[in-house]
Amino acid sequence: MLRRYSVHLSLATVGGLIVYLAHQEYISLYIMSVLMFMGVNIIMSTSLNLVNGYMGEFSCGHGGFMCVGAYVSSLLGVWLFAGDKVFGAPLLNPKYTLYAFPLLILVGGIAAALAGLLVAIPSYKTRGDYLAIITLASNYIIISVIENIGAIGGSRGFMGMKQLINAMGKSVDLPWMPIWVFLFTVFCIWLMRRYISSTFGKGVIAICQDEVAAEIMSVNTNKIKTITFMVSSGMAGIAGGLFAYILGYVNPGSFNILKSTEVLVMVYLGGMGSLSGSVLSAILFTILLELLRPLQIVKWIVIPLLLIILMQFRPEGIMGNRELGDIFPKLKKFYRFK
Amino acid sequence: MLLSIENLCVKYGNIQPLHGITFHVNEGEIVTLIGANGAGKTTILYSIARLPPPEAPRVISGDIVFQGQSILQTTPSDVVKNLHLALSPEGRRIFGNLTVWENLKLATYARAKEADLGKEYDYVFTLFPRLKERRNQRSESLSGGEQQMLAVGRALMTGCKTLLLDEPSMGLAPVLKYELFRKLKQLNEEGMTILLVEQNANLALHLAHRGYVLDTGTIVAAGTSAELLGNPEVKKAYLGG
Amino acid sequence: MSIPTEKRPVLEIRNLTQNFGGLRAVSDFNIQLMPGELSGLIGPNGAGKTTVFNLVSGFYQPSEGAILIDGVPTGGLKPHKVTALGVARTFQNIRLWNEMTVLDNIRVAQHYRLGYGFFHSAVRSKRYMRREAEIAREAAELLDIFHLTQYADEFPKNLPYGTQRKLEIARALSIHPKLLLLDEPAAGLNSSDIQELIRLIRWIHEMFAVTIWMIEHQMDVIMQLCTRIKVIDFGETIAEGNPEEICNHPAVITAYLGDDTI
Amino acid sequence: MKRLLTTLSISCIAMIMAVQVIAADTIKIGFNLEMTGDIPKVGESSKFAAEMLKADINGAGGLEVGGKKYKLEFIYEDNEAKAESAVTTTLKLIEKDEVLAMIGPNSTKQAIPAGQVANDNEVVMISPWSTNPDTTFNRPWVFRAAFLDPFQGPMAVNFAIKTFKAKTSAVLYDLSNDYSKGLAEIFKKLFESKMGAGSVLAFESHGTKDQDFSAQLTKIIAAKPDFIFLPDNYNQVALIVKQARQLGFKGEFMGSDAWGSSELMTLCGKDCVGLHFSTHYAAAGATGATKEFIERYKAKYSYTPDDVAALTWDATGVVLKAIQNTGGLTGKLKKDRKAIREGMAAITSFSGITGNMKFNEQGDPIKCGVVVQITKNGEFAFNESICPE
Amino acid sequence: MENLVQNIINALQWGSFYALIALGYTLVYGVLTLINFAHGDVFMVGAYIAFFSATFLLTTLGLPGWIALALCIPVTMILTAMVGVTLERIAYRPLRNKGAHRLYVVITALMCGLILEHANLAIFGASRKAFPQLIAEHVYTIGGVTFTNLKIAVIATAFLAFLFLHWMVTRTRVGMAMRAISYDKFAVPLLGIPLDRIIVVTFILGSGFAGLAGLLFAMSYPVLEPYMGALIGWKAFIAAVVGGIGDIRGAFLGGFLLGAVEIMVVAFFPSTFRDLIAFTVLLLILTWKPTGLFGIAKTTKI
Repeated sequence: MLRRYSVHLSLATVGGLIVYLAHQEYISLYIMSVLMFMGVNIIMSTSLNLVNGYMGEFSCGHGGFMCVGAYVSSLLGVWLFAGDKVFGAPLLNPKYTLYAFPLLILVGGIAAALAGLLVAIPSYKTRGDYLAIITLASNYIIISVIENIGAIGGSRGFMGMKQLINAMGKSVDLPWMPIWVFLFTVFCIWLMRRYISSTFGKGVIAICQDEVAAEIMSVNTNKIKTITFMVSSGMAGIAGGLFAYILGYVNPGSFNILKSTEVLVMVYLGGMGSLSGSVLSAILFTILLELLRPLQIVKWIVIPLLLIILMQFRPEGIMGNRELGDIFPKLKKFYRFK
Repeated sequence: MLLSIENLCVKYGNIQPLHGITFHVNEGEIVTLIGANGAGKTTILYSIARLPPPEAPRVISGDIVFQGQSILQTTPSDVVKNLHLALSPEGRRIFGNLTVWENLKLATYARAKEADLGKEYDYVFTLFPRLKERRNQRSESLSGGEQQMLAVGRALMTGCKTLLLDEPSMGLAPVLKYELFRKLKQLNEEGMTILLVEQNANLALHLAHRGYVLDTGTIVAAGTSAELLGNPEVKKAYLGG
Repeated sequence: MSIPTEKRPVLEIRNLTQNFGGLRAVSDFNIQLMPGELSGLIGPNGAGKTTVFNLVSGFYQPSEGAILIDGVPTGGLKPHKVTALGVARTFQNIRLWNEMTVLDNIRVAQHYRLGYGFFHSAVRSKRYMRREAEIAREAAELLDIFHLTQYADEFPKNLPYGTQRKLEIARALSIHPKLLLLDEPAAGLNSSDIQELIRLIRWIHEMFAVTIWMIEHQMDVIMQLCTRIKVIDFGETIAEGNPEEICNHPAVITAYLGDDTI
Repeated sequence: MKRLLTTLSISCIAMIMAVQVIAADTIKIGFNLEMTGDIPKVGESSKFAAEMLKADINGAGGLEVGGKKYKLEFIYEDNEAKAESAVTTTLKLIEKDEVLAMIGPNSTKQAIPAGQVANDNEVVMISPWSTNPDTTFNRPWVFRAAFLDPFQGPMAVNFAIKTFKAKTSAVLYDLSNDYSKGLAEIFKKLFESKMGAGSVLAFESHGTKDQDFSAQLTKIIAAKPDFIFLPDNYNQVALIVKQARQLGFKGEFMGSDAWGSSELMTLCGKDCVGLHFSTHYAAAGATGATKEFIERYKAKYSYTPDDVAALTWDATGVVLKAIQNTGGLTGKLKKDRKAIREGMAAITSFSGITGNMKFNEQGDPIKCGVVVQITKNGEFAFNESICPE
Repeated sequence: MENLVQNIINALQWGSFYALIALGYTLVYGVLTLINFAHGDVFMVGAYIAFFSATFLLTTLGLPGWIALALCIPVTMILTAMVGVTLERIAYRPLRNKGAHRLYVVITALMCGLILEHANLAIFGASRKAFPQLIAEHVYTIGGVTFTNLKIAVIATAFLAFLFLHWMVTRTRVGMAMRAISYDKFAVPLLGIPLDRIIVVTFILGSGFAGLAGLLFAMSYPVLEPYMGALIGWKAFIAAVVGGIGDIRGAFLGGFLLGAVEIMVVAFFPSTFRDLIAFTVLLLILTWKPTGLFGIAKTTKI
């Protein structure tokens, strides 16, 4: 019994501990912010892994969906709960922010999932590098759309999300942002794991390995592709929403190709089709970026160099397509990984 | 002895598909290797053609001797260029995006420029007249039998004197299969040494002079074709019924 | 329709024609397969045999003509819908999902009757749990029948070729088809494997009471198994009949069989 | 093993103590700069100017605060021109490096989120270059050294109408650059209010890393404006002016402070001679401290300082003055930071190399701007000075 | 009307650069199915090599401009080709020989690009370089349409490069070998063709033309910075794919198409919508022809 819930328990402990330490200010805000961005990166890399690793497509415009999520959840949040130059007085009493916040983030996710259709529908006919271009173009298009809407700031960006965070803090005095990031990260991984381990979700892997066989063997490939693209971009949207509230400011320039390639690197560093690999590489990558900060410019020579060298030794990424449970079989006792 | 394989052991990563294979091919012979799928027949051919990994395995012991010299250090392109040994791989592997003519022309890449190639094209075209009809077609559009002929023709255009054939009859309708085997016999009569790997053991043994039977990386029987065809053990295990 | 069920053909193809660009791959093809039949389709390479199979399984949409599965026309249906009607097939060159366990290979083929979607898989609803348990049980049973249980957690790529063929047939049968299409099941098998395959197909035919239609180059297999054979060349039917008739049909001999002296 | 551990821990403690000992006598100021990413040049200029200032003061024995001399320690952090990176960098500077105040980030994209963090953590931040009102708006702890777009826009309009006798104009700006976009919009509004609707004949945009502007310019030239307003970074200005000349445009250009780099002339050459732009200071013909700064900078880094360098110099100067205004540091971080905030507010007038400034209640400087003309020698010669009404 | 002609000239010039860079993408992709994401940065390195050799020839040796240019072209092409080959040799080939998934090679290429950019930034500093004027520029105006000698030269060079590469790929045995590798790498050594040497030739050609593009680009847009290759590289990649990646004609046409779309959108719509409209058009083209204009769908044989 204890074993069955061991993972839940340990997650709760870790989460509780982080919140407690943050609340007591044992963890500095700096470490906290790095941890929060780490959470965002974990969501980004696992969600992209769903498309690039599990489904075997090559999507390289993930930043665009993050952008949609970030804008939708912050616009909605500010419109409903905060006074703003654009929207005027808040529609609802800010004290309800705490309850509405997860919904705001989820709405951002849903909006990004709908934007994911932009890529999903062409993917019925196109594959591989042609699809890569479609994702890339959609990234450009999304950014261009936002830059053209002057009302929400265009390239000046949009802000005011801080008021919501403050409102939450007023309701219950806890460091809310770390809590939400932690919860949503766990939620996204949990959702993905369930999806991928169901017979329904295994259709994704079947598409990756042989799309023709999958279709002939009764897998509705178009439906699965649509759902997978939507789940993946939806999670990117959730990550985007969190990102926007952590920063308190969004700007279309933050979600350009560079962001997308950063996520790509994390996915392939971790290993295609490995959930634990993606989580691990997002953690490592974030830490590495932070640790090497004193090197300034040289950092951006050292990091790619490290990655190139790593690829020479492990040309399948850190984990290949295995999970933690395959490497440490003892872990399987506590949790079923597949 | 033209080609002799001496106690060859090879590995793909941690898997060892061949456990000490020894056999030889004399000049002007047709020798066939038969055996179940996964017995290691293709692996032997890849080793002889010296393909680089990941396609081909790593030789861990034993030797491959061609015309009295070990060829373990030879690069695949030199195998073709200097030893005049060509492999027509399993599944034809012709270049579908090139025309028939370009496929043949490409095969002359390693040859000296001054060689009189016109005659050789003619030779291939008389051997396989259907290729001549379709010389300017994209080879993807050829039928399976024509593709197989192109694969053999392409191997011939490298100027080879020894031909390694991997499953040439695979996926061919009977009529084409017999036609192809008749052409192989004709080639052999004109002096070509052939090492043939075949699934269809009956047919292969009817064509070949000698044969070796492989099972999971070792040779389990050897002899002339007549001997093998008459061997009840071989018949039971590999020839069906 | 007024035809009684037991008399209704499992597969009926009427005036099927398929053009690729200017090329006519199949022309005016007709066939009726009655329940329980074991029929063969042969012809030289490039004759359009696999194209017919692709049309039946919905992979191509026919240029002209109609295909009916158990009386239901398949025009406009996507392959997975056609499969759900009860058509399963295997492929010339085995198409298993190589990096998914043998058990999962069978499980994924149950997509047509999963009965749940993304939402259920996420919340692990009661329905999800019930369906997954049923699928797992049935898959295990099927592997047991095919003596593949020992390989359940292996990847197909690591199995012997003959076993892969068997697994592919098992996967096709796991969708409880009315019609099983076998595309060159003996390709790549050696003579002794072929004998086993013939026994296997015969056994499946009886055990699962399925209608089988197969393409095969190995005349042994066709002659031993099929009660009716159709021969096509350049997309056109050149002969039809029982094995004996086919063997002696002059057009078939010129186009397909040839004489077997080397 | 045990001994090794003991040695290690002792040396660790010793190091921490040593750091604290040093810390007692130093003033730490953080620099949050764009050293990689889109605009590495901006970060580099800032860093160079700061280095020069530090060398000056430390060379003179340090900064005197309340009768005690402190050595300056500047900590440069790269924010990669990314918003999220600017936030972590700010937090790192505030918490890990325990800086007393922070200079930068320069670009608005980074300055707005970083300003939020600095304000929440009650640390004085001054952005040398950011011109977006949101950077300092309602943030008592955030200041800036540059003037705002709403001030610079009218400068360009008035100057052009007066000097060029212009009745029509065209604008080409960078859509993804909020500075450029903001200025362009202010200009358009103002010019049309003065010269009538439709007097801005073309209002065209381009992307940040674009190199070809021929289509926009063709459109602009076809509209035949009296001059083109170009609120763009100098590297793009060079390309735009050259291409406009190649397309046969012979009219005037009017620029903004982002033109103000010595590199403009190396990149643009003779095509830019005679053009005007509004900026913080005129390098050519500068006198006093400004002249000295320019000459020393030039000697040290072998190019004329651009506006970012000058503004960083002033921004840092303002912070140092605020520190002096505290009248003595306590060594207690929170208290000192608060004192510095008060010291900033106490600045009534600061005479920097970019002119005299004082801060309004939003933390924005009230200072004069100049319009300069580019001379044949590639110097930026003073043409007119305009002060806020 | 004049405006239209003027914009066509603008589009041709701008498209020429996309085309020249896309040619390099497509060559490497055609042979190895490797998206060489470092290609844009190789182009940047080409521009810098051109800058240093031009400055050296002009100022240190004091040669006249046209001689310097004549020398600059081969020097730039050769040195840039060497950069490309070095990347292939030390980063891509070991991975290929290990049989790594091709996307890992793509990521390695991305990393190589980052290294090139930032090494440049670290070594030469953030200052932008002004490319010296090698030949005097003449502005011609005919019937309200303005163009320069340089523009004509750029367009002509792009066409010549295309013709050369097209000839090379379709007519020579090396070209045939390149196409053969793209179809089936496995069978190539069996015909006595040294695989690695053909791949090196491909990289020489691709990077050499990127170097040429870099030189011409530096002459036309004489402001050099370390990140100059990134955006144009991505866009050229898009152009190559829209044309049908792996096909020389596709890359060439795709390059001009992208150039034309970008210029024409600005010319006839508000320029703020440029990216929006341009990329939507490309998206529609790919939806209409899922494998690009010249791409041939790899027939899935069942």
